[in-house]
Amino acid sequence: MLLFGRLADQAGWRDRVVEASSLTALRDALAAVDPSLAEALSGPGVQVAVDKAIVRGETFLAASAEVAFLPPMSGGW
Amino acid sequence: MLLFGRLADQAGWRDRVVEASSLTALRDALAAVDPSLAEALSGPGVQVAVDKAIVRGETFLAASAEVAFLPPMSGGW
Amino acid sequence: MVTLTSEPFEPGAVLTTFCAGRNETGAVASFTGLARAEHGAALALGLEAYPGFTAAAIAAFAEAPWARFALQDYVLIHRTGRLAPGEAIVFVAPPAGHRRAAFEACDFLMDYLKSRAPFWKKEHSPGGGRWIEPTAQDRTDAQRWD
Amino acid sequence: MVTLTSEPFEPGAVLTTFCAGRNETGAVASFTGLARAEHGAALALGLEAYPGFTAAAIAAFAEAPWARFALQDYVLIHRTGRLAPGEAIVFVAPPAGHRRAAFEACDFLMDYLKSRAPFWKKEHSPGGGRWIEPTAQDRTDAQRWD
Repeated sequence: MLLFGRLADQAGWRDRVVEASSLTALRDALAAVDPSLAEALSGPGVQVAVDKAIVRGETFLAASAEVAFLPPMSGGW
Repeated sequence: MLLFGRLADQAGWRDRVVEASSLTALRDALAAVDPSLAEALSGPGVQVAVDKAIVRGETFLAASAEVAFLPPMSGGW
Repeated sequence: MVTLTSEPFEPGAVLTTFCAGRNETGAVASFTGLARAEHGAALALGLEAYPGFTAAAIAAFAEAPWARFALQDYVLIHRTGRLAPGEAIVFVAPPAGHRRAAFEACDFLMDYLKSRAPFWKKEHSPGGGRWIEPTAQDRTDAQRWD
Repeated sequence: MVTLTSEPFEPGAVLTTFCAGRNETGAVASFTGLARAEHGAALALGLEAYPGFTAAAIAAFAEAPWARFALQDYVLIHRTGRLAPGEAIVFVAPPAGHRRAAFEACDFLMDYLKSRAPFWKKEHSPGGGRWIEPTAQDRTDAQRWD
């Protein structure tokens, strides 16, 4: 899974392999080790992409799925 | 005196020395040798510049004055 | 054509390449965004993109001006990584048969890039780093086009 | 800074020079006008200027956007003489702290250059040469700003 922007700063990492068969299971696994991060990942405006496509709500995850947590996008320049 | 754009094409020249002490005298001198050019110089939208400043109406001309007849400006590009 | 690059780039060189051989274009509007020093308040700008996601999202968005403004094509280059003041952040050039369309297309793309494109932006000042989120003005500008 | 040149020039090189060292500018809008081939109908474009008069008139006009759009400065280069299709006719770049101002200033200057600047323009086609005078649309565009 991938973290961007302030979420990565908060976690202290940006890229990690986590075993989970669904988004809910992934969030639960994170909450067990870093509850405040898990809370931030559910915060307002945070979107989730699975294999580079935005998903809303629950979804099952394939073994090699890439899950990214995206804080509100700032735009570029 | 200088001619630009279609006025120069019509006259067949762009730059000529003419003896005249006023704009009226200059127009009269031109009319004597090329009446259709003199008419075009008085046509709609044609402006006159003396020493690179637009003038309206009659004006006296110093010996070294540069008189330019400017057809309607097309803008550039 | 959307390109993200983590290396500095030269907008003038991009414009030269883009204009070469254009016998029927007539007008190329362009916009260059440069990182600002803010008179010492900004040491650097950090721009994070999601590889494989950010460029695709921008390209998908830029399809709209193509239809809306009858663009022939466009070039769009955006920096990522850490930028020093004065470095180019973005260069956008949409050509158009007529200039008003070129300006509007450029403005349209810049509003999107400024406020909604998937980047995460961090301002590095003498007091530390701060992640930026879109301002109300940015959202208003983008909504002009909806 | 207004420059007339009878030699071909490269807009990208002008942009590069103009952007160099700009740590507080933020935004540079630009507009490049290129001669069009009109699919064979245009062999060349002739642009006549009045030396000492044309550049001064453009510079005097360009003072207005400075006040109106809070421009820092600008570059404006315009070709004269005989241009082949694809060659640059004009390059204008007004920088501005904010992009909307930069676009509007660019648009403002282009309307003037297109319709009212003291040039005389001749289109050379396979059928001969023809002097161009401003169109009604050109005058309407320029009047938007009055």
